[in-house]
Amino acid sequence: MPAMADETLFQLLHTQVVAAAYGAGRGSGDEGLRAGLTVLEGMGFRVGQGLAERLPQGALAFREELDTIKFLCRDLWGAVFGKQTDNLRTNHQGTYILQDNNFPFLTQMAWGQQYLEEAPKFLAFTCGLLRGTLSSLGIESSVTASVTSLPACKFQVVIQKA
Amino acid sequence: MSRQANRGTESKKMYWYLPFPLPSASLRLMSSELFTLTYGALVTQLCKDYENDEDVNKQLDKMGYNIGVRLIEDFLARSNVGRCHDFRETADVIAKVAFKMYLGITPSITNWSPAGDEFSLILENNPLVDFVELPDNHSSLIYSNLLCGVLRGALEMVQMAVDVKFVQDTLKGDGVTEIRMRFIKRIEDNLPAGEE
Amino acid sequence: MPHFELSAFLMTVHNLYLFDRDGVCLHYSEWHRKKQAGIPKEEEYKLMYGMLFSIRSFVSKMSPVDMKDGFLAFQTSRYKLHYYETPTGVKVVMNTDLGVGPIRDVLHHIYSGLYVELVVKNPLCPLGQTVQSELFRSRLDAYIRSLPFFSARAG
Amino acid sequence: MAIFSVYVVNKAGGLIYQLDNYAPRAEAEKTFSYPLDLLLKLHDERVLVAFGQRDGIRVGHAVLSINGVDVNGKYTAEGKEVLEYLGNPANYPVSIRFGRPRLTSNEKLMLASMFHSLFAIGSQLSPELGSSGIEMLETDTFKLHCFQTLTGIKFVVLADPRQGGIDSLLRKIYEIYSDFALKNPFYSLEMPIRCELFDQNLKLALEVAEKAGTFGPGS
Repeated sequence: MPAMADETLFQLLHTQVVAAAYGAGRGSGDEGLRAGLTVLEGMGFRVGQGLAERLPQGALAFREELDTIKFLCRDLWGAVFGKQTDNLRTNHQGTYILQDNNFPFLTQMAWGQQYLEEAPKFLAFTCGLLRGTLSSLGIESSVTASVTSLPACKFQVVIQKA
Repeated sequence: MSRQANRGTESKKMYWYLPFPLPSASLRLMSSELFTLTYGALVTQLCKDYENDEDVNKQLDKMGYNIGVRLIEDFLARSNVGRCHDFRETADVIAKVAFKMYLGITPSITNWSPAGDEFSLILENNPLVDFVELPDNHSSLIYSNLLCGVLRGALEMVQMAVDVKFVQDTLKGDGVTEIRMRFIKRIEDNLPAGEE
Repeated sequence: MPHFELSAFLMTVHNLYLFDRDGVCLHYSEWHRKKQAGIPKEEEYKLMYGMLFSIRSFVSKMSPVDMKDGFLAFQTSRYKLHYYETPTGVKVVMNTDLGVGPIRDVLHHIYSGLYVELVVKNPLCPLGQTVQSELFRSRLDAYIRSLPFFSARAG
Repeated sequence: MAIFSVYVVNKAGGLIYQLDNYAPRAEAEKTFSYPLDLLLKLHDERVLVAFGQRDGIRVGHAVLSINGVDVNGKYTAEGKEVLEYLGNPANYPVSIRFGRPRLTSNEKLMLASMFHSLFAIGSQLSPELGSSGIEMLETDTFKLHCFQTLTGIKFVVLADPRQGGIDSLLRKIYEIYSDFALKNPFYSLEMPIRCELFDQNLKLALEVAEKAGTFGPGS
């Protein structure tokens, strides 16, 4: 089902955000790649903070860390991607793995291995988004993404204990 | 649920249920602000990467153009708008169909030039600029310049070379935001070189 | 006597070309083709595009009244060429046997449901170049094979 | 129903006969004040509308007359350039008649040879063996039907998309061609056909075909 019109516009903007992260002489090769991912994550972080501030107060009545993560999987994913994550796993020691089998930024790219090495560039912004939203909700974390076969991918959220 | 043997951070599969879904209205709100917030982050990053505002304006226009040349195809696929042969027709389609579809607003069309080759789009509220105050050291930044690039790129793909620029901007203290569009020329699609 | 094959029409799709407004052949695939053009593929694409470009200007001059959709299709004694063009100059060209009627909606779907979704919206597909996306190729192939007038038997 | 025109093209693609049977007039006259809100351009010695559409005036229409006086190609009746004349505010208000430009005989020659080469390419690019050239070409406003004889002469008929009986009309034209052109000792092959009898019989055949009516939906 093709995305809604405004989702398409956001996706095209996201592509330019990715391009901006790798533009402006950030170096080439691995060094450039790392620098680009950091900048992308940083932009996502700011957007995540902004989104969290606009949450209706009711949503912030979470105490449980797990409930906050579930909020990410359902409502944040719903608002940003128009769907929910497909799976959530946790080791109950602060590590959560959110799995999306049809990640919207990847669904138009491939079904399998093509473009695999380029895919991480299209996940970094979302890592920052998750980290930024959590941090506005008072939870510090580090978020990394992995993709082995498009369009599925996983986001690992590791909560930093105070 | 049996505890998994400790296989590193790999955790056992857990069926989770949702305490309560958020009302869909707030979801709509968040997704519309997502675009605004992402755009804000982009502009902020560009202001870091480029010293002067002119370069940022140029980058925003270029990125807008890259979006426009693709967005027009999405627009044509969604709406069965045919080829535009008239600038008044074009203005109506932009304001009443395209803006509504992608930004949820319908700018008004005014200030037609006598020759009918120039008009203005008046935006009461520019969705790109919610919650934004322009820092004073960025006075010559055209914050929403991406929009000009989008319009220019999209119209170029349907054979219309146009000039698009902001002439009024609420961010700069004007009452409304006004985008001036001027028809330059029709781009004839010609045969690639080397054809019979 | 016009050359008129009275044998039962064997519904089939021969091949498909996709061009952009500059004449770049974005994609070509074939399913049942018994006769090649006898020239290298790149020349064939140029010849096809040149023909379509000429037909467009030919029909616009020949038409007795103002046209809306313009050129739709042509047929010879053995095949039918169906044509669909968008305001952005993307051209979808499908050759089928004579028995296939108007298929404008099929060509529109190839444009909006496959090309726009899987090429235009794929950030890693540059515009104006032959499409490399395997997802686009496999989805297009599956779609063509699913068409009611596509028949494997004629292979 | 309507049969718009007939073309006969020889082996080399040369136009040897052409008849306009029915050419609907699509014209619109309007008074304009300065500046003109239509974009005009020069194309093949004529002034055409390049952009802008209103009150029946369409892109591609030509300037036919200014202030009621027919223009002569790209010149006004007084021999001034139309574009210059319409660029000068002093000449306003001005009444201009626009309409679909009639094909000049030169253009008809060019279009006949263009179709001749398109016909051949249609066969060369065929995915099937033993294909003829283009026998029928469809647009939303007309259908072009082409019958090529074994000797390479092409009979081309342009008709309304719903006009029926074109195959039998093409055969009839072939008969008329062999009776009143080929058998005419003063007609040399491949040359333009200027036989009165050919002309008369052809027009008669067109009337018969048009009355035979149509098939498919609509009148």
